Amino acid sequence: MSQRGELPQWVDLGLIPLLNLAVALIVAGLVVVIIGENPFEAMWIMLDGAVGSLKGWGYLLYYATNFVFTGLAVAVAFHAGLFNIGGEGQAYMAGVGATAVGLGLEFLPWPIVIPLAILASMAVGAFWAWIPGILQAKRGSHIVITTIMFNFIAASLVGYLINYWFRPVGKMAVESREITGAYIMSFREVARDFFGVRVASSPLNFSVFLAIIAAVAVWYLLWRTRLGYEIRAFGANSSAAVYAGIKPDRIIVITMAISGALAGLMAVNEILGVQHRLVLGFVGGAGFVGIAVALMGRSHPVGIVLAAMLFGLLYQGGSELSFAKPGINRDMIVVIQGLVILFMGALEYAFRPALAALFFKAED
Amino acid sequence: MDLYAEILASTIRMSVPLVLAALAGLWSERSGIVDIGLEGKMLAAAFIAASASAVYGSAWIGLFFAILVSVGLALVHGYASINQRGNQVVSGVAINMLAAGLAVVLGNTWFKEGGRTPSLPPEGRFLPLDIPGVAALADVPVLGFLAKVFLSHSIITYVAIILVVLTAWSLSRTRFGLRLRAVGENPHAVDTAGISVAGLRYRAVIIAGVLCGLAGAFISTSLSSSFVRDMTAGSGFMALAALIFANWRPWRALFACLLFGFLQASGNYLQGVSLGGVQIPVQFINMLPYVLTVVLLAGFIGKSIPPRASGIPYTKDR
Amino acid sequence: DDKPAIVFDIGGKFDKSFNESMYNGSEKFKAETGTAYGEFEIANEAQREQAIRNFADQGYSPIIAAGFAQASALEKVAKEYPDLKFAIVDMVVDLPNVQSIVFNEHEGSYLVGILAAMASKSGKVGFVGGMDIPLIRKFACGYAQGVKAAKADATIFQNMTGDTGAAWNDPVKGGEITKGQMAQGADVIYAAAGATGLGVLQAAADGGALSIGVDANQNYLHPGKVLTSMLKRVDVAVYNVMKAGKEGTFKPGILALGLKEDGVGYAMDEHNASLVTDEMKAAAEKAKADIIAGTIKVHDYTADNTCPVQ
Amino acid sequence: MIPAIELIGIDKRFGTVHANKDVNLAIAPGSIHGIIGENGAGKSTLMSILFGFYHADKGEIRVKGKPVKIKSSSDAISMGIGMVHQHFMLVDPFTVLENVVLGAENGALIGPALDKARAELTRLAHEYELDVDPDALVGELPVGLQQRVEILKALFKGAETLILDEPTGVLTPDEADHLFRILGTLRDQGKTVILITHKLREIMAITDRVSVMRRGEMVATFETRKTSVEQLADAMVGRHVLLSVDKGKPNPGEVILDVRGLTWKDKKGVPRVDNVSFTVRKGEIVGIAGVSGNGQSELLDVISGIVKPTSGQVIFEGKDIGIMGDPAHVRAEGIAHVPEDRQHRGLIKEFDASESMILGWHHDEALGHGFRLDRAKVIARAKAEMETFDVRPPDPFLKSAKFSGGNQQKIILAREMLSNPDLLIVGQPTRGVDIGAIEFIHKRIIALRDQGKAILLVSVELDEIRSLSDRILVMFAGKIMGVRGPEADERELGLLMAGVVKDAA
Ligand SMILES: Nc1ncnc2c1ncn2[C@@H]1O[C@H](COP(=O)(O)OP(=O)(O)OP(=O)(O)O)[C@@H](O)[C@H]1O
Ligand SMILES: Nc1ncnc2c1ncn2[C@@H]1O[C@H](COP(=O)(O)OP(=O)(O)OP(=O)(O)O)[C@@H](O)[C@H]1O
Ligand SMILES: [Mg+2]
Ligand SMILES: [Mg+2]
Repeated sequence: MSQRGELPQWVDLGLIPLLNLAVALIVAGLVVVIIGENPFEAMWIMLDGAVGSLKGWGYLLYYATNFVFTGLAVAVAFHAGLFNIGGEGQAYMAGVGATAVGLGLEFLPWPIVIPLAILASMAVGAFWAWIPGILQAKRGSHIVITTIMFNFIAASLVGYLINYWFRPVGKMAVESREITGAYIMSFREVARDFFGVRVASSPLNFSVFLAIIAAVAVWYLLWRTRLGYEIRAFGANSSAAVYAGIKPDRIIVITMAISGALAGLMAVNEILGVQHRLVLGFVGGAGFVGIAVALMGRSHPVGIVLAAMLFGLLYQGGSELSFAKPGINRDMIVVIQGLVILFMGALEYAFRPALAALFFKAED
Repeated sequence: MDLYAEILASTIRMSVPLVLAALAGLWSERSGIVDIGLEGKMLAAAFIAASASAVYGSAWIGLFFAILVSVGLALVHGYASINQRGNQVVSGVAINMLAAGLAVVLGNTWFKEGGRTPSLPPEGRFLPLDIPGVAALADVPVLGFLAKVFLSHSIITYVAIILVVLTAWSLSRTRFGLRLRAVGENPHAVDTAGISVAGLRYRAVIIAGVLCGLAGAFISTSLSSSFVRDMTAGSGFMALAALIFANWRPWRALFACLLFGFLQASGNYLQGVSLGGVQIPVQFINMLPYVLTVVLLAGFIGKSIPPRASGIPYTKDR
Repeated sequence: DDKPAIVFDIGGKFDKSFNESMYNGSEKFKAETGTAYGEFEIANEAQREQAIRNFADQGYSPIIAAGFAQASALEKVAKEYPDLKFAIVDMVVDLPNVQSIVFNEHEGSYLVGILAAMASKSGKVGFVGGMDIPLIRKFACGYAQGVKAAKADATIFQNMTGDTGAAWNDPVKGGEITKGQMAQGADVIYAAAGATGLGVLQAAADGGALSIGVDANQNYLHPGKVLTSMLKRVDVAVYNVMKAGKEGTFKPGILALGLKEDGVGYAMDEHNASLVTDEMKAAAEKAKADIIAGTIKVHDYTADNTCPVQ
Repeated sequence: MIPAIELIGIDKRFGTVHANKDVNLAIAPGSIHGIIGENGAGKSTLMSILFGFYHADKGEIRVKGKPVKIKSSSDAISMGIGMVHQHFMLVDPFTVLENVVLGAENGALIGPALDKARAELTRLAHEYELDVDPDALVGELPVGLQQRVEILKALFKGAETLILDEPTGVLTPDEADHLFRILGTLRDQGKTVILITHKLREIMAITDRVSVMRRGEMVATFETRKTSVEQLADAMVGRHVLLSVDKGKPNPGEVILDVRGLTWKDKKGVPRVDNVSFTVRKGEIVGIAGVSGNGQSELLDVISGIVKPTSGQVIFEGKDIGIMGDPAHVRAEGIAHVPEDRQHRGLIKEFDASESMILGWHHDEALGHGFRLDRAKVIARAKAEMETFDVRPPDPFLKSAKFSGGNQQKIILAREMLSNPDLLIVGQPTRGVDIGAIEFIHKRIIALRDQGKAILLVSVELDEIRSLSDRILVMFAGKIMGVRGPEADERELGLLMAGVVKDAA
């Protein structure tokens, strides 16, 4: 009999991802066992640390903000059938844009500087993705390889820029001068300065709204505009797209630029919202987490927001775990991340045949 | 003069992991399996080699386990790419993360040194070979120079060179090589010739695992005397870049790796050094291999053409 | 009763150098007082603030930040928690609740420079720094002055490992640089490079040269092959801060520790006894006395970002 | 005599497609056996089963009377079966020798095998006129020579029975003649040849026996001597219920489309559309008949702007639209296009029906202002179009993939025909569509004509061409072989489609 039956949507979009996630977590649990800790206790510490307090939530959402941006960046490209591994480098470069505006226009009032800094982040991020895009479109250079190369180039370039341009003379730490004029306030500061209340400290800041706006904007772009239609059509079936008069080159370049701009927004949260200065390596792997987030969120903004929060939970919970258990360090999160990408990405359909068999048996 | 010899010797040392990893990528990609996970396999191997060597006090045992683990990861990639027809890039990215995380997590548990492994005693390392008579050459003008450059290396270095020869030879001369090249270009042709596509690809992936194992062990037990986090520092990707540079050919890969190794070696000596009062930004030397690769990929200095079927999961229907 | 906490920097508490030395100080405090302390190892650059903040939230005090790189993060958190006490090593943070502990590394480096010059047969010595920052240049400059003081015609090779945090944790590169310096004739090499220094010491030992360790006493790593170590008593500093916190004698402000305060020095033990002759020791001790007395002035690179000798 | 190959009760499904239905076939040794049938009749599937590439769901295979299990191609090869596939199975960057040796290396090193193959190739070249430079890179050879390499591969592996799947589809007549001489020699040497082709002329010229497949079934087998092109054409086309299309007289107006000397060459420089000229008038249906693969698809691609012509002009309402090479512009000029391949081009399977229903027309201002695409309007349009064209189920939210083939086709037709085009280009409008729907579609096409629109129709279904067209062009090997009226008889057209010009036949 035919094995290729259709599974209902809730299985494909709900059950399978959950199952894959569960398997990833079980394997992660095994790792915890191997290192001699109790996985249930570890799980509890993580959960409690992330959602058991306001502070935990603050951190969770702060991390999630980053991941929403990088996740959306990967997802937009996915919709056009492009795999942008360069979010890390794009966000890193964007940080230079944000800082340059933040420091350079210090004399202007913040309502002018902040939007400009946000635009600069997006523009630089977009530029850093646009080059691989145009190379793919015009020269056929494979975007996966070029974006990886661009991550490395960005790492060196930003290192150079901080060291030779941004670092004040005599300063030891490789970082720029502090942006004192315009930065994005954290909720904590707002509560303290305007309401005189102390709230749990966390770096959560107004960028989180930018993340929500970005998610809605991406949804709107993809499903409510002609350009989004073209992007999705090209990604789903490029020969149908060509038939429809959609120009592949144009879509590749534009989509990559949009993707890079979204990745660039991550720098807004991190630099304008938290660090207030250009810090070496501030992206800290968020670009790669974006891949996992996009895979988990099935490239849909709602899914991405949820997946980003899950990763925010893992990150914050993981920090708490490493505080509570010196035996477990934060790299455990990287392990979980790798497992999630493996099971939800590369082994996406490993359980599908078995599930389908089960499902159709039940139906008979 | 001695410095030049040393920079050339250093070039060779820095190239060895690149060469081995590039060969690994070559085998895998010539069979049609894209391998972004070279970095992860090397890192895992570097960690395991240093760990096992620290525990058992033998570099060879370290190497053995390094290869074992690297092949294990390679099989995961093979299963995802060959059986599950998953996205090979995604699988590679996952393996890189898994290795980076696990190495530190396990290292921390086993040795409690923040993810570092203990320093290895001499018998736990692959030290430069003690070739009889070489020491006597040291002061002979030209021979001394050459000896310093070429005869001051550990056994893995020479193995790597032999492996280049072996790879080139077996790809062009053996049945396995012929079939492997064919399966990377057109798996349908292989299938209709009655040869198992999956079988060939699994073998290629395993070879890649072995080579990454060697590369990793070299980094932690020959170049260094312990494992530290992120020790491979992008060598896997640089090897990939070298492979593209070499158009997936073994000898050219060797030269591309030597070029990149030279850039690394000279970058090492230029860091923080001023020439005529001007600081040289080493970052530009560091990024050169990547920039070159992009320029090459863009076809500005010739066109590099990957094996036609690489990255595409094989299904019978067209 | 407040518990102290410490945040280690990249490299981790077992770097056999700076961080490990601080760790030893904390452990000593724990052993003596029976008070547990909080600790955290930074894994990436963006993590510092959360670590410090986390301890602040839990009410730890004093909270000690290891290393200059944590200055910005510490400054931010310390402002928000005026009731808690903080300390930072290797950097000045000017706040009423922060003690900034800095060391006169140039003085200690000057002494090991004298020893290096006298131990060198080739008249060529090396210096391998970690990250290229003024602090490390300060080590290098003090060292160079010492070398020249002992042997005016000596040659000094000086390399840095990198200019990112990774430079503290790259023994492979440290080893390669060392081999390069040895190839040029250096036979004593001073490493001021955190965990990268392990590669320097290893390469020197492998290649038959002498090395000089840094921060902690690293003589034991390769007995008979490490000439000495430039001690930077961060362990004592950490111990003192923790103790002061416990006893309520914590004092904010800048604390500069030099030869006079025994904050820096060179290490002598059974592992290097055979390497350091009496004559060398005498020269070093004399210099030490002169520096303390003020008759020798060792130039501090960070004062004007220049070095009088090369 | 014991048949060389016997297939008994072979049955094969691909999901919902029943590709082979209880097929029986016996091939006499030392003969050339032809297999003909329409596209999708199941010929390639049947042969792939024999070659071990696919596995039959049911049925038995006998080789020289002995029942055998063919689990993989290597089993087939070891039983002396060789196959030249419809799409070549060659490794382009390999030399001819390497391709020939692949899978027959005979030892761990390839050196000896290469030497042996070189000698063997010389011998075969001699014996069968199969000359080809053993050291040439296969990818650089013209198709005709690539095919020789495929044959050499099979012979080198000791094939006694050689299957050729549409070998002449890609050959020039000269090359085809040469191939047939080779096949004749092979038969004379006692080998058995199975030849799949669409071209009746070839069947008549070379085969001993011929079997006809239709919709997965084996419908008839003839002795070639005792049959005729006409009889075969009838058997192949089948006796469809002749649809009585209610078609009034055409009322052709001025010329709207004028194609002049159009040529399009593929990457290898082979002209796939070869100096084609014709016109279409308003209020007229022009049909292009031909066996698939004779340049019709490429012709449609050029006219619809998907590819730019190598030379020649496409004049539409006085403008040369060919040079634009842009489907969006062509559409904007008033040309609608129903592509031949609905699954891969006509719609996007992952999209909701409503989204597939605006493919190509998504810039229509009526669907939203500026950059916006108003979803309500998209759905409203989809609903209306689905109703007009009786798409079932009329659900604009259903994924396009989930509609049956016939309904997918209606979705595309609705989209293109309701866009009020001046010229409608239609490829294979009723391929795989049920009879009820065929009638419906035909009526809509005629209604469009009667509104004074021009229609260019391509179909491999001769019946369809004949019942719809006001003028019929027959294409073969990229060229227009002739123009006939709708009253032209089926046989005459069939012969033209097979490249046989009447007086030459
Ligand atoms: N691998 C496959 N998966 C699904 N369906 C298939 C597959 N191969 C063939 N089919 C379907 O099986 C049917 C028979 O196809 P087949 O290729 O045997 O036809 P054919 O007679 O060779 O046609 P043509 O003359 O166009 O080559 C078609 O409907 C085709 O779409
Ligand atoms: N690729 C597919 N994915 C999902 N569902 C499919 C697919 N192909 C077919 N179906 C489902 O199977 C049903 C039968 O499809 P099929 O194309 O065989 O119909 P049919 O009987 O040939 O109808 P028609 O005569 O209209 O072509 C469809 O209604 C559709 O829901
Ligand atoms: Mg066929
Ligand atoms: Mg159908």
